[in-house]
Amino acid sequence: MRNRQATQLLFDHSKPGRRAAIFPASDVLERPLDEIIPLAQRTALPLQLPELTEPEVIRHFVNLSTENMSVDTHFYPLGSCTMKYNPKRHERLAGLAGIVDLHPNQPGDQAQGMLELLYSLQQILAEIAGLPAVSLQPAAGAQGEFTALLVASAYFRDKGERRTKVLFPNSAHGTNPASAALAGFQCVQLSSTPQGFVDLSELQSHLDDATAVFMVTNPNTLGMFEREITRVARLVHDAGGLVYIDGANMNAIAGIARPGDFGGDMMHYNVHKTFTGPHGAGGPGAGPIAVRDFLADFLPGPIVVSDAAGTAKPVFYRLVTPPKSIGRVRSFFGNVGILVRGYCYLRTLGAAGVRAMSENAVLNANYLLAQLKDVLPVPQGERCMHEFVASARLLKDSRGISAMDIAKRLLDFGFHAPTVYFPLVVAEAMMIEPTETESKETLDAFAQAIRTIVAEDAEYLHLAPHETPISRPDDVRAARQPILKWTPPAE
Amino acid sequence: MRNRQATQLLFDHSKPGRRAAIFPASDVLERPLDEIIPLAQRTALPLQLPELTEPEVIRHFVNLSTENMSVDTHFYPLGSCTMKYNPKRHERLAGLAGIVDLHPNQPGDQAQGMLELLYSLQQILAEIAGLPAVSLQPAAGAQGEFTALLVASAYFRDKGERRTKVLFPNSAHGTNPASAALAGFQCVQLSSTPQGFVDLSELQSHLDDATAVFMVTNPNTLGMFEREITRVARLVHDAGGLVYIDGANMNAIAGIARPGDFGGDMMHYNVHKTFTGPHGAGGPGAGPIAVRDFLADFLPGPIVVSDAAGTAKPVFYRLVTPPKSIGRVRSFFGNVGILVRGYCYLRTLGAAGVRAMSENAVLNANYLLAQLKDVLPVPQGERCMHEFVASARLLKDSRGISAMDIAKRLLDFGFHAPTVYFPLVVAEAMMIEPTETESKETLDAFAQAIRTIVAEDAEYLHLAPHETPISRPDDVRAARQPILKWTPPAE
Amino acid sequence: ATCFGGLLSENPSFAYCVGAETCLSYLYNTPEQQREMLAKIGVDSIAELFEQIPADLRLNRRLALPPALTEIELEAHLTELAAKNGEGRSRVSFLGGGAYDHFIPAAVDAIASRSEFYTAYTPYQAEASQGSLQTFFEYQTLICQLAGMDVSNASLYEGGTAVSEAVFMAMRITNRHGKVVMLESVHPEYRQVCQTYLKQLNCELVVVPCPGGAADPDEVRRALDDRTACLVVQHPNFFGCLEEARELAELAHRVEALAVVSFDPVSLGLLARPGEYGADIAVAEGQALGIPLQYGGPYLGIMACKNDFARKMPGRLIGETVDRQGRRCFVLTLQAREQHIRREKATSNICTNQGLLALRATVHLSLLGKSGLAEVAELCTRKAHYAADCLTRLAQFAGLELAFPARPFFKEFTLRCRAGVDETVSRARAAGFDIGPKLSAYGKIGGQRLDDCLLVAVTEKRTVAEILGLAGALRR
Amino acid sequence: ATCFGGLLSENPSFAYCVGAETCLSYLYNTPEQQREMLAKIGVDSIAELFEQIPADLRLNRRLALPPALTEIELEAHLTELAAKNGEGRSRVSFLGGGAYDHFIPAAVDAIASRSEFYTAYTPYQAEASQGSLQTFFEYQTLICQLAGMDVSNASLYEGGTAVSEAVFMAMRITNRHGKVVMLESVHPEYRQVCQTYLKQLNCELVVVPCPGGAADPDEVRRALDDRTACLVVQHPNFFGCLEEARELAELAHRVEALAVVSFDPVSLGLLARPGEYGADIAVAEGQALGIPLQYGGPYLGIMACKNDFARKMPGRLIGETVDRQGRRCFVLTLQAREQHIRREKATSNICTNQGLLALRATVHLSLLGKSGLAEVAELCTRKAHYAADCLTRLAQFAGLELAFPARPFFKEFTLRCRAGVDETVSRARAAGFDIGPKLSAYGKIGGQRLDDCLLVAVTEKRTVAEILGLAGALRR
Ligand SMILES: Cc1ncc(COP(=O)(O)O)c(C=O)c1O
Ligand SMILES: Cc1ncc(COP(=O)(O)O)c(C=O)c1O
Repeated sequence: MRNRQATQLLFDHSKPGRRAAIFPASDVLERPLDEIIPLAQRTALPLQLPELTEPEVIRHFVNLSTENMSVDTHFYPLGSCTMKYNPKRHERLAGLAGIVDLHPNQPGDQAQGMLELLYSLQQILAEIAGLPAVSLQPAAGAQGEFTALLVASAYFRDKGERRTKVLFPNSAHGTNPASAALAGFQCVQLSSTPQGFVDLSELQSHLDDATAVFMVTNPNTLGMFEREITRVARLVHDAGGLVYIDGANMNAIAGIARPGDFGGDMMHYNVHKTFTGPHGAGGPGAGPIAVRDFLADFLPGPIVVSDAAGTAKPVFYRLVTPPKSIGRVRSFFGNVGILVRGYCYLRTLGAAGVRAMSENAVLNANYLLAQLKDVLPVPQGERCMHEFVASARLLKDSRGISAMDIAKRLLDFGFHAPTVYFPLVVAEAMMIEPTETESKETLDAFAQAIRTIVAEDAEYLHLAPHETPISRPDDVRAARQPILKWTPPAE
Repeated sequence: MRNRQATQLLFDHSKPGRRAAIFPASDVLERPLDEIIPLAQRTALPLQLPELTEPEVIRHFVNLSTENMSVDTHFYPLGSCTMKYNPKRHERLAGLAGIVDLHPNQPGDQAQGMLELLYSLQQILAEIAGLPAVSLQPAAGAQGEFTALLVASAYFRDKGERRTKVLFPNSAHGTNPASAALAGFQCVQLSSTPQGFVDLSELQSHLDDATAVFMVTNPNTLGMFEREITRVARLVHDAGGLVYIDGANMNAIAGIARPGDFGGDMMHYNVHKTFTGPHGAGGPGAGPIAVRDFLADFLPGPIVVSDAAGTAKPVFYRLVTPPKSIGRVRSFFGNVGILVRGYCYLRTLGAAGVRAMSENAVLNANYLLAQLKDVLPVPQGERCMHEFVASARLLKDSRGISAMDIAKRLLDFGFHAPTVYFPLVVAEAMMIEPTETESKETLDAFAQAIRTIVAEDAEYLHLAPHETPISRPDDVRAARQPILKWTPPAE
Repeated sequence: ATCFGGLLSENPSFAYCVGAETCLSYLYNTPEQQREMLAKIGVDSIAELFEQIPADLRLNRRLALPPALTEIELEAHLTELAAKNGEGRSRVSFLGGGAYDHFIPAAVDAIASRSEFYTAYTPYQAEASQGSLQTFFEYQTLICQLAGMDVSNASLYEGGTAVSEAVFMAMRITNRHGKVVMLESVHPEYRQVCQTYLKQLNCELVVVPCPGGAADPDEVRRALDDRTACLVVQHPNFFGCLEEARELAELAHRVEALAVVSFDPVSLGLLARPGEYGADIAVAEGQALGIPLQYGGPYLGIMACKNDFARKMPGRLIGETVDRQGRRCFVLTLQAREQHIRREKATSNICTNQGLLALRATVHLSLLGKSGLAEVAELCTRKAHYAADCLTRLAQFAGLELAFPARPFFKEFTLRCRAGVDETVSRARAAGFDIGPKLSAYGKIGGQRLDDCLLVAVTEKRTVAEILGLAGALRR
Repeated sequence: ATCFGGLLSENPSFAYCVGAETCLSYLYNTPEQQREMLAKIGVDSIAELFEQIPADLRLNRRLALPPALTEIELEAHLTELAAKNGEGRSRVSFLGGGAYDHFIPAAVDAIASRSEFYTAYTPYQAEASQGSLQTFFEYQTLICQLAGMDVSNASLYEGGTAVSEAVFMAMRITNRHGKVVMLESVHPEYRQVCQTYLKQLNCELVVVPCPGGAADPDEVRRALDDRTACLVVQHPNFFGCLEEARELAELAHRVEALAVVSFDPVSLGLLARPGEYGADIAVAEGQALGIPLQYGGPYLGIMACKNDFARKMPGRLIGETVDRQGRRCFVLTLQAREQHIRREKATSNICTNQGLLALRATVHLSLLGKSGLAEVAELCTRKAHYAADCLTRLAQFAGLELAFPARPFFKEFTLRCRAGVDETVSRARAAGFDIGPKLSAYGKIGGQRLDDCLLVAVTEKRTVAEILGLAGALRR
């Protein structure tokens, strides 16, 4: 039922004179254009955009959409990404007039509803983190990391300390070192224990008075809770450093354990993951950070505060910039559309719901681990939190079947692939995160698919997938002779 | 990329205790239920509905949707159905608060915006019809036919005439005789000329003082304009009867020729076709009728009238029932949601646009006819209006390839099939209506597909389609041992 | 902006390009393509194509239509019209009388706005329509589960015509064409539709008065006889009251007439199902199942019946079968009942039905499920009773009383306003509450007695604060 | 309602079942299934699974969160919050300062709400993501066409960080890490972001004052030297004025610094394109391309550059290639620039980007096309000039004048209010018109001089009636 015209490029459909969006004629007194915009400022070349009709644009993109897998259509156990269900009510509510059309420069007294929402969200995120001060500004997790590192940096500067190093385990997500580098720190990567935990002696050997921050994901990227996290934190704190918790895996512990309670000084959330953003084909995200009180003054502005709370006057919300703020990390308030969705989710769940979310995420992951461990060994053991990392290493060694082969073949079975080749510390890694919004039936079907696949012929798997619109694109060619845009045949 | 769980039935996913929609606890003072609803009135059996979660419901239906072809995804040249593009702005505007949530029993003074819209639509439809009085009440074309026939009947009764017969050509759509029968008339089907036009002498021979209405589709179901329509009308009128124009094919002539000008006394529109309803997987429609002034008093109510138009007072719109009304044909005003979309379309087009719509519909149809006539003969000739009826009769006779074979195989090429085996007057009929919202490129690709198909092996075609989720369902079995609902395995 | 909509039109005085650009968003063919196409056809102009129409029948002027609007202008226009309805947005609705402000989960809209559903048509080509077909098969199943019936069709226009179609069906089944008995407590508009539908057919429509707000079984017994095709009952009825549905069905069966019941789908979360109390044909207005109010339509006509009557049903039926490879699939079936096959002998003239609304109901029922429907039903009835108590008893409103205090009701009740209906409505309205409809709007129902009455409906959306607000507004 | 969210939880005092039912809409596993699953895992309870977390780290109380809300309640709550914004709905916006009330065709929303787009993630698996990949490839092409540049990435966070990323990129390309020159007429928030980003890096950010509303080339020349990595220009600038972009780019090139330009995508329907006047890196806030205002985000960071710089770009790039059967297809490419490969050596830390907004911009630009973008640009500039005329000249408003009368502007202008900015804003507001932002909100820009100024932006949505209405409201 594939529409064969569908894979043409937008530009192939263009014909001179076709129109989709058409605008009213000008209704104002006309002055010659040259009088208002000098000729020298105007473009000398004709615009190059395509010319299409509205039905054409719609058919093109609707058909293109069907070449995607997505949470609404498929099980999508992409590890570290928390591909949970995105409630439809969020889309409706984030689209309400008064929310979707609120201008960022609307004065605060005309945005009290929005500020109230954002204020509540700050409070909720502080409570889940166990860290009292929140900035909603960062646009995604990576920017949350960067922002928090700048906060740390400002904090140390304020204390008159010069600390230049950021430490992180080798299982860390790539954004951790990249954010540290961007924030001007020297990056120190630490090896982990054979089980993939933070290696305390390795840590200790690198801690010194130049250590600003130790960044750690907990549960870590292997899906394991860092059991020694309090000792880790104590070591870092003793060396005068701060502990940063990468909160990408909060879906395992929200309502059950709090970063602030296990030694974290700063953390980020990925609202698009844990609080069902949604993921939008790659984004947008929202990466709020929560920090300890002594770091609050350094947060970027604006932050919502409430006046007159507790007094007789009606509560009034205001935007303020903390006194020693590191400054803005983006224009305007933040990725509010995503924050609104996160707020909707948290208000739907409530306290018990947040906990039930983590419990079921962990239950689902452990169940799948139990189903799979015989066919696909999980080096880290029998238990996991909300996700686990299986390894195709044995299969690779014995029969030449790689993690990638299995991932690709899963697509034929109607399942999105897990994250592969991350974390780097596991060979032939397959990082599987089912989330709580999947059923036992689906997990069973997925496990069955894996069992079927590992019994298949290796050659057949190397050529997989077989039932997708394309198969095994030539990545090398793409990178060697990059074609990064369409060019007209004539050019 | 098919999700293999997708074709399970909703009921297969049900598990006791699962929930999707959950409602607030009651916030009112509680009286024992028995006190307010007697036990005898309550159900004794547990409700049988399935138990599902929201993600499950969404994934189920989103996946199911992808087993459909549709205008937004495929060329859909289903003859007589005018499968044109459905503008997205209509969905947004029909969904505006104040429109989508307006209660039908909201008093008129609280619905002035809606009444203004419906009043304007009555005026616009009257102008396009060339018939001054409009009722927007009928829910679809068939109900429009039925309503108009009741109007005719009331009119004759009012005149003291007893007329019992409704005449129609054998090319008529099935709803014509069915509506006539439902309205209590005797049905007389007339044979057509070999070219498929109304046969004047056949008509004449059946006209008498029992003839109430002659129903004719113009352009007719062969896609031809009835050139003799004025003579036809004169004959009917001379016999004291009324002429009903089935307006399903208005997409050919809107803005170019008007039923009221060529002798029609009554007509219906199919707003879901001509004015881009949309079609909603089978409905809803809207089938307003327009009639001559002497029939206006018999129309069903309510109808919108405007007070004080032309006076100094602000215009006020009211609902009235015409004095000799046949009565209601449905509850409430009509399929307003569809009427609003039709209004949006007509306001987007304007007078020139309506004409351009018909011009391009006719251009597209004639172009496709010119492309296809060599491979697939069109018995009615070289020209058509907005659609044409090709015949696979020769192919059937020579190689056993039926209209159905071609229709099914077209699906593999990513095109929806034309209407087949209608009208009944053409053997192996394929009724093709491209509409104006398709491009020459698409028409060329479609013609090319037909050319490819007719050259294919007949056996292969009998088994077509080959690339759809299912192929050639067993209709006989479905009708012999009807399974009209799912039953639990236990039952 | 340039324009080519009517470039090649016969009459250059049709200055399409002025003000007509807006339609071009939906047209494809450029002037150059038009020329190529005309050449292939073998004509010189589009005008030539229209020579098929005799010259004197061609309109020699432009239609007198309001000017074309671009999307920006159209949106501004519709927004303005919308703002003229309901006096702004924050009104609270206690309106009833056949359409109700029930909650619609966002997931219903999400599915109903899938292109593949709403821009498809009738699933004639099963291979390209399994999405619709399976959905409608599921719809039929859900309706049967809901109503406790054997067979459901795939939709009729709305609640009113569904009653008429059921009456016709009963006439076919019983082969009694001369008499139908209907309770006065059936929605007056449904009754009017039935009167319209029956007018041509020499069939007597006997209406049994219900001065007590619901039928008196003795009266009904007297009205029924062995010429009667069916007894038509609405339960809960137009006044909001419950009928003695089981007893009425038995009365009908005693004269071998069919029991036709029009039910409220939401009520079945709590009340006995039509199949449970002996209905032969059960019909309903399905608006309460996830369909927005939109000033009266499109809504959903539900019809279900006993097994034996399947082949007498109007409307489409979806059946399960297998394809040539044995795969389960779904098709339009028993089409020999329908107009496109049977023409004047068809069981109905319906063709385009209410597919998208049946889809909405399917998704809605899937989301509500067993417990959700029960919750909604209980909430409605509890809140309605609380509202009735507040309006009549608790707050001592002189002049407001239940019209039928002896009758149990479900989510709607008839309120008698001794101080005048208009006065009551205006007071509520001034405080932002809409109540009604007034029964005077329906002409005579049981004589003039009910002109001082109106309906008040309370759905699960109404809160205690809103109910108390309404009561406060009506306090003298 | 029954509930099983935490049925097997360790602490029975967590009374999940009270008030927590709402979350269950999204959970699947029934108590029975949970038991089966636990058995398969080999534990007795979910609590046991959490023994991985040391007991003293487990929270021994329920989180103190606001109560759970059902969908009906949540909708009522959000509707109430929404109603507290903007004082109702019929306000007319002349607000500017980096985000604008441009028209968004309904078709954009229709595509952006396709499940397959908005519930997918980064297209790591090309075979399951051609929809996203082709869309982003088309996006890159459209941005290049629009800006007249060679290469576009697949999005950055928003306009402010895009400037900072461009500055970092310029530093990498020029290998000059000590100095960046930025005009004062760049959006003050973008400047603040850049200051934040550069703070750690010992890099001097020299701001060239623009007291005349746009840069004085002589001043700029003086600020640039051979240590300068780049010159950052916004054009049209924050004050709405046009810069002498070509001359400024030349000045930068003269010292072998890069010209970084932040443009307004809508302006390119009329103004010279960055590629035309020599920009090396062109960035933009893409909000104007079909993205709703939503109080500041998510918006779209656009970045395009010259060919040579492709491998220095931050963010994702989509490339065309062929699959194993030679079919054209699209993949994430040049990933060696990115954090997941290069870690601390990556060109940026960005991971999650603004995919859905890039999709919106793609659809928006497809709909506008060549003529539509030109129409919008012309409408904006005509209406803005008409508004400026009305506010300052025609109606003789004592006290209102253009702050920079000598400078051409595009769709936004800086208005000096001699009678006081607050007074002016309140008058407009009382009549339903929003104008601003006030420049005092940005602290010092060119000293205190601009505290009596505000911005007025006029998009294609504003009508002559609205403009005259605003003028009328400000008439003394
Ligand atoms: C462990 C971890 N840390 C950080 C990030 C970065 O978050 P974002 O993509 O929101 O910038 C991710 C996201 O993939 C992650 O998985
Ligand atoms: C020629 C003709 N007449 C009447 C009808 C009936 O219209 P509707 O389906 O809207 O009831 C149709 C629809 O298919 C038709 O094609």
